Amino acid sequence: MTLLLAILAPFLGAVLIAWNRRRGRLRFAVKAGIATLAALACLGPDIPGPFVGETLVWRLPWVPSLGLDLALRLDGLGLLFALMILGIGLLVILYARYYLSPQDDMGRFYASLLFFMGAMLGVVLAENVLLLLLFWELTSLSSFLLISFWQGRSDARTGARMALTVTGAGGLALLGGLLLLGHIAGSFELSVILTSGDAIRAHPWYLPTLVLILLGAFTKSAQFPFHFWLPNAMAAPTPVSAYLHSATMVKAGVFLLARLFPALSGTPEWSWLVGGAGLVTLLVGAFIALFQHDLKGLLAYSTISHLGLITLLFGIGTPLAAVAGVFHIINHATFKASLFMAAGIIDHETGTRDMRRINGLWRWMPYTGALAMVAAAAMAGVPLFNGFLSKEMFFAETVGAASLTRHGWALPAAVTLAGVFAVAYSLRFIHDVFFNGDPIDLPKTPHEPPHWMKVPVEVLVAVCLLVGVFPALTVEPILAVAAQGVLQGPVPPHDLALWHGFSPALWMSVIALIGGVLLYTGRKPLFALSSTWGGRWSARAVYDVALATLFALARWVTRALDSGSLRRMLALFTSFALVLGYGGFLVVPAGGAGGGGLTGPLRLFPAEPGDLAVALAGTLILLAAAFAAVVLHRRRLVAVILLGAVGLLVALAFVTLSAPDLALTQLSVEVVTVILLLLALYFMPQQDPVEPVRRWGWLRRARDLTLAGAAGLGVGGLAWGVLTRPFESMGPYFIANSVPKGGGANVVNVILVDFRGFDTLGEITVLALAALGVSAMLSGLHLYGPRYDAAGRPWEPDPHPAIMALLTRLLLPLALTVAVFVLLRGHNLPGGGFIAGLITAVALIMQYLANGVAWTRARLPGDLNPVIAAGLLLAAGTGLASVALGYPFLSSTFGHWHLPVLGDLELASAMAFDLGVYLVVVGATLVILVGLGLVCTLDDGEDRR
Amino acid sequence: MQDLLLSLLILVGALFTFIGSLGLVRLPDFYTRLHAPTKATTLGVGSLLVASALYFSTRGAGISLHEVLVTLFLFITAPVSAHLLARAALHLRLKSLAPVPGEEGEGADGGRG
Amino acid sequence: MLSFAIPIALGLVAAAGVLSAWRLVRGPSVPDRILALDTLYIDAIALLVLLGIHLDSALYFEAALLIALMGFVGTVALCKFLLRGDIIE
Amino acid sequence: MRRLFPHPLLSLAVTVVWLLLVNSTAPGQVLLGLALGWAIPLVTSPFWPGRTTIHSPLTLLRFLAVVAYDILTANIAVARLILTPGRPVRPAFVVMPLTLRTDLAISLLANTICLTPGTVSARLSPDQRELLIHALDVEDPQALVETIRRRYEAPLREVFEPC
Amino acid sequence: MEALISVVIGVLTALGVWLVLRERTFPVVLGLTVLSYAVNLFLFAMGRLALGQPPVIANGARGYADPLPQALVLTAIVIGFAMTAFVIVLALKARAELRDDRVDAEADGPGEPGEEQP
Amino acid sequence: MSHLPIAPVLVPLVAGAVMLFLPRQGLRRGLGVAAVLAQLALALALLAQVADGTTLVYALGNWPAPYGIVLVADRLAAWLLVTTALVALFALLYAVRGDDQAGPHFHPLFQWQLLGLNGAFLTGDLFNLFVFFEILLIASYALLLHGRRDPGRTRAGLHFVVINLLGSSLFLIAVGTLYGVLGTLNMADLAVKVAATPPESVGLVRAAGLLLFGVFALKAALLPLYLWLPAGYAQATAPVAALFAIMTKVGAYSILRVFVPIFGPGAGPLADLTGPWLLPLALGTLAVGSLGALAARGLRRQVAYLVVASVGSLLTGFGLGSAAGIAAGLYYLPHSTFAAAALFLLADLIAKGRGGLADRLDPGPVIPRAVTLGALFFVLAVVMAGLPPFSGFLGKVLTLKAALGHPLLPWVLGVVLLGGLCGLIALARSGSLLFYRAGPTNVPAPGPGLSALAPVAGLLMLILGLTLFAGPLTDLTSAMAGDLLAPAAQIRAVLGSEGQ
Ligand code: NA
Ligand code: NA
Repeated sequence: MTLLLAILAPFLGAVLIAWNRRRGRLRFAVKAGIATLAALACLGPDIPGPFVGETLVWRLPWVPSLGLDLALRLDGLGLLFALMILGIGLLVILYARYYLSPQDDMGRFYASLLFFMGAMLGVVLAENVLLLLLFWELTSLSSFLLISFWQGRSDARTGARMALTVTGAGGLALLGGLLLLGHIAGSFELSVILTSGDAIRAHPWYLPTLVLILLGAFTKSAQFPFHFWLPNAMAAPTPVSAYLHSATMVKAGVFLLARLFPALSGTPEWSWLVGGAGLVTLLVGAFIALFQHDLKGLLAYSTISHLGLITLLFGIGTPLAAVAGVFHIINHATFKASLFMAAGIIDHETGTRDMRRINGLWRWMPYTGALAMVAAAAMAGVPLFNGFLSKEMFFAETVGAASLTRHGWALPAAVTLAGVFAVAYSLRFIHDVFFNGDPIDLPKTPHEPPHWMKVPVEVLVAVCLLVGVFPALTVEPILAVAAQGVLQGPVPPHDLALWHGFSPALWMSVIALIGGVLLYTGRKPLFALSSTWGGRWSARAVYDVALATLFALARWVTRALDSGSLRRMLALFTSFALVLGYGGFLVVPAGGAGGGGLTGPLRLFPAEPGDLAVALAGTLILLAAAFAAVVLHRRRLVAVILLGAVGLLVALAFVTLSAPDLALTQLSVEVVTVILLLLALYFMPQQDPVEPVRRWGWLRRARDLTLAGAAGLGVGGLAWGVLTRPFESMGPYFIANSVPKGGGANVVNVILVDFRGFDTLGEITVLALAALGVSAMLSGLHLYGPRYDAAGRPWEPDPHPAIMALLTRLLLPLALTVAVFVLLRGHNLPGGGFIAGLITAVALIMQYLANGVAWTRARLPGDLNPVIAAGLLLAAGTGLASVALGYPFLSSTFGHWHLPVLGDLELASAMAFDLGVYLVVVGATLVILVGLGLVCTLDDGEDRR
Repeated sequence: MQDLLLSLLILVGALFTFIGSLGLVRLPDFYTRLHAPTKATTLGVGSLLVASALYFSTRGAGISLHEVLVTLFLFITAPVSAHLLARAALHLRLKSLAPVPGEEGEGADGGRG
Repeated sequence: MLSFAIPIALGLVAAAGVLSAWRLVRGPSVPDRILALDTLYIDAIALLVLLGIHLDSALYFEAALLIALMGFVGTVALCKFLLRGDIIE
Repeated sequence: MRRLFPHPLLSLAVTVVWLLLVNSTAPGQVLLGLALGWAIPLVTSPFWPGRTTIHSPLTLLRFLAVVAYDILTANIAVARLILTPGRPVRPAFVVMPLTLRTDLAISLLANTICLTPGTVSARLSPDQRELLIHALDVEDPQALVETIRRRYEAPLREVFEPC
Repeated sequence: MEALISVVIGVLTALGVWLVLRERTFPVVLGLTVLSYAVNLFLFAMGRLALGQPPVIANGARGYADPLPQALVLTAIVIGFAMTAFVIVLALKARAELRDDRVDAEADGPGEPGEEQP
Repeated sequence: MSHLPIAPVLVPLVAGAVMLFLPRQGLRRGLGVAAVLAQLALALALLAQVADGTTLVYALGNWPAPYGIVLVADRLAAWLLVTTALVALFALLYAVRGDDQAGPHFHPLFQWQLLGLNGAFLTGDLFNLFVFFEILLIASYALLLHGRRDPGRTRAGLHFVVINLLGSSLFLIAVGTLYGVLGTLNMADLAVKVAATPPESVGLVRAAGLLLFGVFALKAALLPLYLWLPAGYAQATAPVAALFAIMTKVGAYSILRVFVPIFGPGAGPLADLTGPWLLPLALGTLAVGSLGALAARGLRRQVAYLVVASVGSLLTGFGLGSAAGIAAGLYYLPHSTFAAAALFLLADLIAKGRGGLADRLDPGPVIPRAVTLGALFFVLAVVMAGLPPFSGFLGKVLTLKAALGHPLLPWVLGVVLLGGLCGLIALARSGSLLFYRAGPTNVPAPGPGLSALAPVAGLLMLILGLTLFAGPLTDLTSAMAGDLLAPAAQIRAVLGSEGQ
């Protein structure tokens, strides 16, 4: 529980600071400090545990099905990192208070810093590796905020995005790796994973698992070739660099190597991958560092190099190398943090970080200079400073490893070379800045920084010294316990002392020191050389190209697919459906059953000669009209007329094939559709304009023809296949129950208003929605109506020919009578609310057609939306009535009453439902048609002959 | 006897329906073709409707006269259709065998298509 | 008797439909096509009345009635379109 | 009364149409027909502004009989025309000056002309004084006008425009 | 009869798809209408074909066609009608606002992908 | 008897109809919010009632299945109802600030959109599903076009409508064929009948099933049928786009509902019908969606493409076919819905603060309330990219974990992880452009008020809730997956239900 609180404390601090954004740099710093101290305090009671060999594990279930729990662990390794994170964090908080200017948004800074701190704590204290990954990604995110703190600067934005991209990508790879790891180990808990090393190494997935995890570690720890983000992250404020690139962010990678050391190490793959990456990084970083002119750039590459060193140590894989690795983690954290802070002071006081301009600062700031010298000496591996100790262990380990392979001598040689460069760049950091003549037009006159800004550096330098001189008294306990955490077992004997005799390692150190001094003295020609080739073949360039390629690829793919063309979409959809349909029918999946042929066993329905003549003629007419409509579709009015004929023939097909209700519906809908098309056609070109000939037009036509043909064949074939097969229909149920239980003889109508009344309720909702949608689209729509007809003649002057006007008025009451008839009989004979509604609507539309909108509107209710709503509510209300009586929604009832004189009277609740349908149909149809007829027409004065 | 009458009515009706459509094909210009469907409407469908009324009145329960309604509808609507079609043709100045008053020698066939 | 007359009548009406369709497809003028469609509607009524007798069912009557009404409306709308362009004005 | 029954003739027509539709004269249906005969004219009365009176029902009936006879004979004549191969038609446009004045009467006349095969009323002049008629096969246009006047226009005037 | 209806369904489908793939809104609308004829006939045919057996309960009926597909087609017709009305008006709206009745902005043009029109 | 299953359909139906009587916008707003709250309460009540695994079968009209239409309310349906109601609530709260007045009839259209969604989630009948699809589609057509005159939106709307009309035709063909061969429309009955398909008809049924899959793939915006989505969603008004975040889920849901119990492992000769199709297509969708997000030049379009990518993620889970995969997808479903909705709303707030630049990804002026909006954007970007610690991360990990035994594991791992990286890069770039590379402000406009931020924050709270309560919620989704894969009990419940 206290572990959780320790992690939560920085997060809570971040939230509080972000929430309460009152001014005052100190206020924020104090709050941040308190949050850090609180975390330390929470950790305090648990600190003794690891020292007596206990591993504290605490767990709160979170997502058990995933195997992800809030499981935390405190062992030596975690404790060491937690202390570094919090301790150095505290110093950075203090330092930043003086480093940042009053113009900077301190609240945002400290909130982000605490966010980051909490994430780091989470990484090092996680017991569950998925939880570790979660915090891991949070460090990437929070570091993005920190690096981009000066968001107005383009290098800050670029650097932050680069860091996020590289470490974020690594995090995703790590996720993959950890998933595989958890799968192999059977758990995502470290306590299980760390004890399953043998099983993991023997598993066939070992290599992919290892590679994915290493991708995560290497990106985070800036290992070659993923190192380039780190120098670019130097755009961050220096306190951020001091924190992220000494003790925390980049250390997360090597932390992971240490953490999973027992589970993954000990194989040739591990040695080659980890050791190889470490060695290359060590060399490349050290080499480039020397040639940096930016103070922080030098430190950045040196950081890369030292991370390479640590990685190499873990790669060597012996327990002692691991101890050395942990030791160097501690040492690097201290001296690098202090160096960054010193660099920050210099930057702060001189206004620049360019070492070509900064010279001879010793004159103005000897105290800072002295501190920097100590830290730089530690970095160079000079005896009496902590860096020397771990570096010597490192040299010794490389010598040990060298004996294992044939060309092993190369390893000590290479690391000695790296040592040479390390000495040289450390020397440069001191000499070039504090000596080396006079400064060259510095923006500010330098002086010593405020006292409290130096305190953090003093503390860190003191640690460097103390550890360097009295290692056994100072660092040994925590190192031992941390190493125990790494190894998950006994720590090999190691002797932390200044003097180990004239070992090869000592000679290597001597060579490095002498060589470094010599190298630095002869630096001038090397610098000249580096300026000619520098930066051309950097990994950064590769990254830039890769990212540019990714964006280009994304644009290309997106452009190629999403051309914004409906025709393409439709063709794709049709093709997809064809593949599915034909594929489903023709392709028998492996191990699946055969599909059966297309033609089924059913005997076909015989036809008498008269019926056959009618059927043949009907088919002929239908196909002729449809073909003509397609061939002549550019002449739009003709196409509409021909389509009217097709609709009529379809209706005839329905009626002859025993579906009178369908025929009635089809006929009514057909006419309304024709009217709709005509209303629209008025505002459109009467003919398809002649298209310019396109080069690939024929290809497109061929494609369309193929698709259409295949679709026709497919759907026709499907129909044939089904029609020739017997099946067990649900029809008999409806036929048997229609009269006794539904109270109606017209089974189709009883299905519509009763058996499947819910469908009908939905269907009239669709109609109502169409009306609403259409009236919404029409509101404010302005269209140009042509002044001349297609042939260029002015329109006939008389809008309402008298004969038509009069006779259609005569027709209205007759049509309404028919509508009532159709509505009332629907339950027992063909008809019903829908058809009656359409008849009514058509009869009324006739009035608009023949007598004009103004004349007709004056005689009808103005707003038809309430009619639609009333219909819907009536239909739904009928259903609700049954709910009120305790039956399911839409349960119907009916009854017969015998009345004197009048005879039998049958009433069914479904009739009320049907009346609702009727109202919706009338209302919706009129809203649509009349709305379209009322479209505000503009005369653009254009003569469209 | 009744069957004979029915058959006669049916055949006459079908025949006139056919002749109406035949005229539609055979007559030379739009205005003359316009006359053809009237036969189908009046005598053709008329006879068939009478046949239907006769058939159902003698077969089912009670007399069947609702066929009259179709006739009524047709007799009101068909002339209006014909009239409007003629007007439209005049508006479009369709080619006419008979000279159209007030339209000298402008035989343009603007309604084509 | 009737069983002879009805197939012949059906054939005649079917032929009438085909002839009307010929004019419908052939044109040449738009009024010609509208006229042909109107005639096709009439032929359909004739067919339905015949079928009613043929199949001994009164269920075809409403379809015939509706065709009479709807065919008319369609024709009027098409003619109005030719005359005025804007059919509801 | 007038508000309740705006068009008694129409009410009667609706009732009759209803009874035809339901094909029944059961008391319930008669009652329903009467109800509709009352309601529908009431609802549609705005669409029927003027009240029409038939002044001479007998003439109307005679007129209908004449039209029916003409339809029959004209049908046969036109059928012969269509069926005779090679027989040339003699179409003509004929202008007929109108003496009728009311919309209803003119419309009925135009309808009657269209109903009888062989003639189509093609255009009504904007002042409603002239009717352009297309005839399928005429020898003497003036005779045609005279026939129409005598057989259709005169009775219609008698029925609807007696003064 | 089954063969005829299958052919009709197939041909109507093909014609409908062809029209839907045209360049201008009007033929596309026509194509959707033709396609809906095909689909309605198809759905109807799924109840098998029957002559003179309307599903209206009556004495002495020879049999009854499957009423369920008929009810489904009825629903489909109504929904199709609503959709047609909507798409027709939408085509008009597109014509008014885009000053063009093409379905695509600039066919084959080098237009920016995924970018909205100004 | 409990009428709870029908209530989520009736409330929006009646509310929408009543609104047509209310001329005043204020009344419509009030009724709309009340109706959505009621739907939320009903959905939660339903979820509570079926959480133990019972299936409520509601026989409409008291007709027994398979003859009548039944509503089948189980955990899965309730889960989607709750998701819908929640996203609708916040979209509506955002809309009532003024977007609802940009065109007529927003509120009834909104209610009926919900009617279509709720019905589609509840129905147990394939044709009835078609009807509800049509309701939700036509409502979405109208809502998509809602807003002030915008030619681009009209074009997008036209494309959306036409492609979906073609889809509806295909739906009918597929349903028709299934009825023509198997003689039923009820889904539970279909599950029984499909398993017993006579050998000579297997090919027809397989074709019909796959055509149905094509329809659902279109609605779900699966590759290659996703092309309608980016333009449509990017052009819609913000609250509409937010609501549309649930739309693709209808397709995904239908794929589950139909292809797991009916054509799933128990389907005999037709078992695992979509098996070879779904996973590769889902991965492809994820890939093109991620690439599209990278390529986008406007924030809303980017979000739209991220919706495509999230469809890919979701269906990757479903495509794995295992209980774990389906459960992962079902957990991811509300997450992706809320995240997309919140981002659409936020994108609108950002666009409004940038004047003529709108949501174009070009450097512009500092947005009013940039810090708040920026913070929200940062968090939502993390959410949307599936980074820790939010539900998207959990969903992704659940999916990947479910993929561990699958033969396509390398592909799943590669595409999901790289897709996540693309989303991360794309959003980082957008955030950097919108918030970091901002010049001096030229519009001293007031920033969005609390009422505008609250819906975004509310959706974020939901995501937080999904994250915190991931344990019980994933237990729930696992149970749903179990129900789907072992449908026998539910089939019995449906077909054994008492009729009148
Ligand atoms: Na210098
Ligand atoms: Na005539």
